[in-house]
Amino acid sequence: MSESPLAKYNDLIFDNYEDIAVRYNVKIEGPALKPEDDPEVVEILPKEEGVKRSLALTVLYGDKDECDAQVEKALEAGEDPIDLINNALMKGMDGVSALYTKGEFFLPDLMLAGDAMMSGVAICEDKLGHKSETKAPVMTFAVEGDPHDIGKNLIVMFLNANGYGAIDLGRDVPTAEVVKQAQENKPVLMTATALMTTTMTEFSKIVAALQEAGIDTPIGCGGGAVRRDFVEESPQTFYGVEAYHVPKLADAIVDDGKTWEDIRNEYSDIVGEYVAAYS
Amino acid sequence: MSESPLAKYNDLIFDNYEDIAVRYNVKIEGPALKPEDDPEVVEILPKEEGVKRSLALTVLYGDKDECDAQVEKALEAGEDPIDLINNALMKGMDGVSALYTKGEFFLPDLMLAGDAMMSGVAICEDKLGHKSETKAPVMTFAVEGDPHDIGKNLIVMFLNANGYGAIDLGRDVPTAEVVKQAQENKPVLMTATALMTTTMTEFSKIVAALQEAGIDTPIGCGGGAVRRDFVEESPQTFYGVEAYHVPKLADAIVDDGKTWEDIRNEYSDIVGEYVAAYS
Amino acid sequence: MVLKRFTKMENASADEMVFGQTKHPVKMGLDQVMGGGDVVPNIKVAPAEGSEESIDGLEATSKNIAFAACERAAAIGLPAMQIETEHVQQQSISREASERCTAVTFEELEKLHDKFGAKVSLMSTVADMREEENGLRGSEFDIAMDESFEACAQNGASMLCIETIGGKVVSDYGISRGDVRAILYGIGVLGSIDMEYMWTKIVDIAKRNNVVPGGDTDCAQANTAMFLAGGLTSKNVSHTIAAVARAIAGARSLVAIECGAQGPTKDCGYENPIVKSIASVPICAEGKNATCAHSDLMGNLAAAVCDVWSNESVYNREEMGGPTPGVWLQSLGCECALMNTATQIGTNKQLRDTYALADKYRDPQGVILSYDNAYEIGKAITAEGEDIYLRSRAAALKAIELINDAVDQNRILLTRFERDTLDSTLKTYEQLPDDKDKFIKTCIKRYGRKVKEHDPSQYEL
Amino acid sequence: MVLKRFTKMENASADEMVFGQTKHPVKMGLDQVMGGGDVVPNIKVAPAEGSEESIDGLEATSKNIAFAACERAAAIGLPAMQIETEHVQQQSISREASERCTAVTFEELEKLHDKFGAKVSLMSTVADMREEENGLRGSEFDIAMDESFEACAQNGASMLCIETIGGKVVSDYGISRGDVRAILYGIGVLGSIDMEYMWTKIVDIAKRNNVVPGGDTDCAQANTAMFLAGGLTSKNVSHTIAAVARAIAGARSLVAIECGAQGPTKDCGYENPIVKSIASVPICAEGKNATCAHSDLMGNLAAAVCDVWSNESVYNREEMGGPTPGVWLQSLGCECALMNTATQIGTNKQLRDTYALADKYRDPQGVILSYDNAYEIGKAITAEGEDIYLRSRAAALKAIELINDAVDQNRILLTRFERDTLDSTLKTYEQLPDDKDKFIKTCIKRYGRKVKEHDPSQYEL
Ligand SMILES: [Zn+2]
Ligand SMILES: [Zn+2]
Ligand SMILES: [Zn+2]
Repeated sequence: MSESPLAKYNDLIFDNYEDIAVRYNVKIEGPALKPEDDPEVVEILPKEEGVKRSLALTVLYGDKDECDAQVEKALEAGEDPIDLINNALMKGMDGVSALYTKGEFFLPDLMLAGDAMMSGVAICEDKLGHKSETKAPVMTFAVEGDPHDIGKNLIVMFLNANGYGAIDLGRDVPTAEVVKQAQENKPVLMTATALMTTTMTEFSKIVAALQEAGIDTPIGCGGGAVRRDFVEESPQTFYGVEAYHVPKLADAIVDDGKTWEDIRNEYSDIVGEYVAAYS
Repeated sequence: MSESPLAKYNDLIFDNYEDIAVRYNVKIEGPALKPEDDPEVVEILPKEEGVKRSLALTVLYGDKDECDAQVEKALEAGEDPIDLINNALMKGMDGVSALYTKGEFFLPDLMLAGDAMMSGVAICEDKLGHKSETKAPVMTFAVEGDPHDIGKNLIVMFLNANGYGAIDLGRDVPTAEVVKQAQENKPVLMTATALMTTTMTEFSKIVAALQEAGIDTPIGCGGGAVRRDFVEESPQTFYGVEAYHVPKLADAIVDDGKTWEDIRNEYSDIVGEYVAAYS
Repeated sequence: MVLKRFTKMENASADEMVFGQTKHPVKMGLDQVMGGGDVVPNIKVAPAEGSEESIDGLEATSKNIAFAACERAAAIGLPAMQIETEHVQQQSISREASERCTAVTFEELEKLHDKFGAKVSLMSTVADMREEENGLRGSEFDIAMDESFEACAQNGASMLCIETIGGKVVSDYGISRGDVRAILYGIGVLGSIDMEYMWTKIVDIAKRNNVVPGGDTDCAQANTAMFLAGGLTSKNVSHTIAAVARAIAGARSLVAIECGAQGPTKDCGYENPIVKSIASVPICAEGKNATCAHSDLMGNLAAAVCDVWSNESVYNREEMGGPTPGVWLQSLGCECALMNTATQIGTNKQLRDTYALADKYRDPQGVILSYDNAYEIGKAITAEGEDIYLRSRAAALKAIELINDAVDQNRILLTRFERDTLDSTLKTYEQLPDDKDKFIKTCIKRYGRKVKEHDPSQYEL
Repeated sequence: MVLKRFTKMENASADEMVFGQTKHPVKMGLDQVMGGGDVVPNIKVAPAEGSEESIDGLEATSKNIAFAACERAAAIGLPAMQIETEHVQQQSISREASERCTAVTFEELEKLHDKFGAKVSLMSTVADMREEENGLRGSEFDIAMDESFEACAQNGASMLCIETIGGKVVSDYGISRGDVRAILYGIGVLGSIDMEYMWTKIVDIAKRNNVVPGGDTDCAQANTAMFLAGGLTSKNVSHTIAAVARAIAGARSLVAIECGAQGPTKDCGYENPIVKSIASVPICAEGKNATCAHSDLMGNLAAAVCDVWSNESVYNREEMGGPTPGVWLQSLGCECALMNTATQIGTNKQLRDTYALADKYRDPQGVILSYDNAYEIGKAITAEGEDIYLRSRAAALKAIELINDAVDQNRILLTRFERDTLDSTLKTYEQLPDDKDKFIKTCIKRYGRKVKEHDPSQYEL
């Protein structure tokens, strides 16, 4: 490697690089802990050694292959599939969510754990012969004309991880399809995402079509170029700030009967953090 | 004077300063003309040598003292004050407006000419014993809480220069006062100016108070931090972009019966230029 | 009170002036030093429309702005930041509003400091609500402002600032008519006298409360000239007269320092390089990262010798890139990082000169505010330092000379309007009396008549 | 078509790279040269909400944006500017919309040129509307895009650009799960193959119509990683993986040039310094003056070797400082003036280095995009230049090495997450086969199953 033209500055810059930029992420990092030793996670995971704790740990570590194998084995050994879902797989996922929320876990941890959990649930459901209970159905889609769906995929993952039944319509979804699926699935909440100024205008069209069909389900709208003030020009909507807020917003609807108007007024309280756009 | 630390760059920079900044104002400047020789002004000013042409020229040159003296002399000599106003003083001012519009004259030319013209008119009115006719009354003010009035002063000057009777309420004007004066003066148009985000909110309060009093005069709102979208949240208003647009907007109301809604829709056409905020 | 007027330069040469460095650094806030080596970003966001309806609303908008700014500072690794709260009238008029808005803003800054170790401070700028016709001294507004300063100082403000409006009614008249005598009287004499009144009080409040007395700006006067002068294609105020007004503003804004203010002075004081050349106090400045608020012709030049770098003002709303407090703080923070890197690796003087030359000949205003010429104007001011009138006139004459030199050396071309107004300004100023009282007497006679709001008694004249 | 792959560097050393200068300048528009000495501002504004409802609306918003930008350019004396029209779907889907929006924008630029002599050009970027599951090749959208390119080229576009999305479905999967094999396959292999398909067509259209084939960006992939990685305090994607994805993007985005594109490449291609190091074509970049659109950790560094300087995107609306096209153009124009001044007075390399060092150690992404390290990655790419897979992997391995060097030399500290993901990425990449076909075969098997939209036949695989 040839010498960098920047090398001549080496002696000058490194002693005081903190006057230029501070790597706060490194600066505030706490001591390393095994995920299962985190005090909050300790409370969540099955404490007793055995199949359920072991299964929860495979989700915590996002190990889908191992998770699948352990689920199969447990079912063969006569474990109750509902019990495995609720007291092993979901517990592992709750631990993941807790670690993500406090900043110890990252997106890939969450995605891989979600993949493992969903796969384990599917095997249990096979055994059951029907779908397991979810808290409620929530419908997700990226609006017509918008090919971007990574944000929507995050929402799906957070919903599943929190016990909601995510009905994912995909991306570039026509308004008519949204209405049809809403009629069929009767979701308690929908999320519409858009990345561009000219696709966020779909929100108002969707609201109009839903109202014509007599559907008043709250719609959380968000994504790249989306602004709260624009979203709120349409009734029935609220502005969604972060993907991980969605399950909390769904809880507010399901558990506390909150309306879209309540959500607009109480967003920060509902998601449990100060949100600049909503304060 | 000590040598500038920048002197060492002198040889390097001046040959190609146009790659850094171009003084377009200098670059596109046309040949110098005496103002009265401008082809458009030639058409406006009284052509015949004599007291009226001479008086118009004192306005064109913004020479208030000379203007006053000539008006006094002309009145003593038996000239008709109305004739002097309409065919001498106002013609000079029309010439000034034409030169300002085409970019040959600048604000001080306009202000000094306006001072001269208004002073000449006042002397004529003294002689008449009453106010001279104006096209129509227009009311101007800076809203309550706003001590900035230079923009409003420009509007007053443009209105007077164009034959409107400007009723200037001054700055920091309470809403109640606006209503009272509007009732008394029955203006065809009002202009409200504000410099700050938190004083532009006065616009909607003024509109509400006027509506309660049954006054539906259009209100042009503008100034420093004012945005079109904010202004247009209130009925009866439009967003004023430049002070010199105001007489043209008044003409549209007086001559063509335009409403505030028309002005919102046709702003660029009315002022005769492409206006980004209104296109 | 007898002021210690500046009669010599704190900088031995123009070359001693550079961004981030002063001979009189100022400690403030939590671990922050201004003018002590690093340039610090200063973010300022206008309260949202409607928030002024209630104190709750003002407090909420203050928290919202501070939260968004602090969040971004942490996200991008800014070592230091300052928030400026520039009061709207509804904040300054109410002691409670001043208290609560200040406290909630400082609380967010404190969290940023405590969690991440960022260096932070809060600049509190009280609105000058006074109107000359209703009394500059002892009026209700004047008293409310004193209260507001106290309230800020006791609730988290690191420093106190103001944009005083003394002389504005006269200078406005002069600016719109090209009457340069009115400009000299309004800015150089009336502005300076009013600043002495206000700053004596502010320095006292700051000292009693152990916070820093910051500085002023000739926003009300020289910025009116600059904004009306506008871009190259604008046809309102002459850019050469705007330049002369700015030079006079240098003599005026210095008064805050003479009263005991320590800086940083206010961002929109484009005359700050002149003040810094004389007093070597930290200055705040704004330019290419303040286009949200206004357009000027000195976007880079304004950074050349700044110590704090500001966005001037912006609506509090969402951009695609996030809330505006974060968006504009990031632009500012990047520019500060560039300057601070330059300081560390020794390219700071080259960067300073590159900033200056990028705009020095774009417009006559750039000619006189380039730090080398600002230094010359500073020398002209200190040579007559004891007399507010003579030093203001000296600043103006030096500015005219510097512009004419640049023209003679073929570095800048003027339009006819700029040329004519500069020539007539020179002629007018050369013919003025050398005696302050004589000048004032003529002006009172002239502008007492022409400017109906002007009340000489408000200046003890 | 057999491409001429880059197997050696056009720049003899990293030090030859500097903003504004390239070995292959490109003439375009009216009197404009990119990469020929001066850096040019590139302003880009999103069509107003609702304008997409009709072609009239799209044309009106285009005119509005161009008018406001041109007016500001004249007002502040910008010698040169470029407008970029980045199509929304409604513009690219309709030949008429493409024609009219292009024509009306160019008309405003032409007026600016004719009245003032400003150097101007128009970058037209067609929206990549294709979806892998519905066909990347020969689908309706693909054909509409060809038409749109033609329409732009024939109605005033100075250059043609696109942000191709080939491989995105796989890289998205990889980015959100930290699956670095998917990232290498999605960006390095699929992205490169799709670019070859698209750029062969675009270069052909450009040549037939006598306009410049510009360039691409890995917006769809590496920017997804960068945006999800977010700020220092974000907890989504690893910043070391984002850095590795960016290095791979360098190998990918080079394909446009290999197909005959001449630059400037697209602003949001943060991999552009790597492309420039290899091909010495002009590049467009964005950073501290694009905070309106997004937040990144390389606000200054991105300017170090740019030739065109962009704001990325902004809502078309009013600020206190005027309409956003003017507001952001002015910030950009100031930065360009700074760079161009530096070039004239010979402080350009110092400024370049100051830009680079301001961010080089703020984040691992900065480490590898600092022009000196970008040059090293360029060398790694050209050493394997003939093989899109091997050169992508080489870029990734070099990036890992460069980050590890910086850590070893104590210039940057990594978080545990960054450290762990970097180590595992290295391990994964070291264990990959040296044979492209073998790698592709495994990937098809693996991701054909995991990513339901992925269709290898769209890449002729
Ligand atoms: Zn100000
Ligand atoms: Zn200010
Ligand atoms: Zn992009």
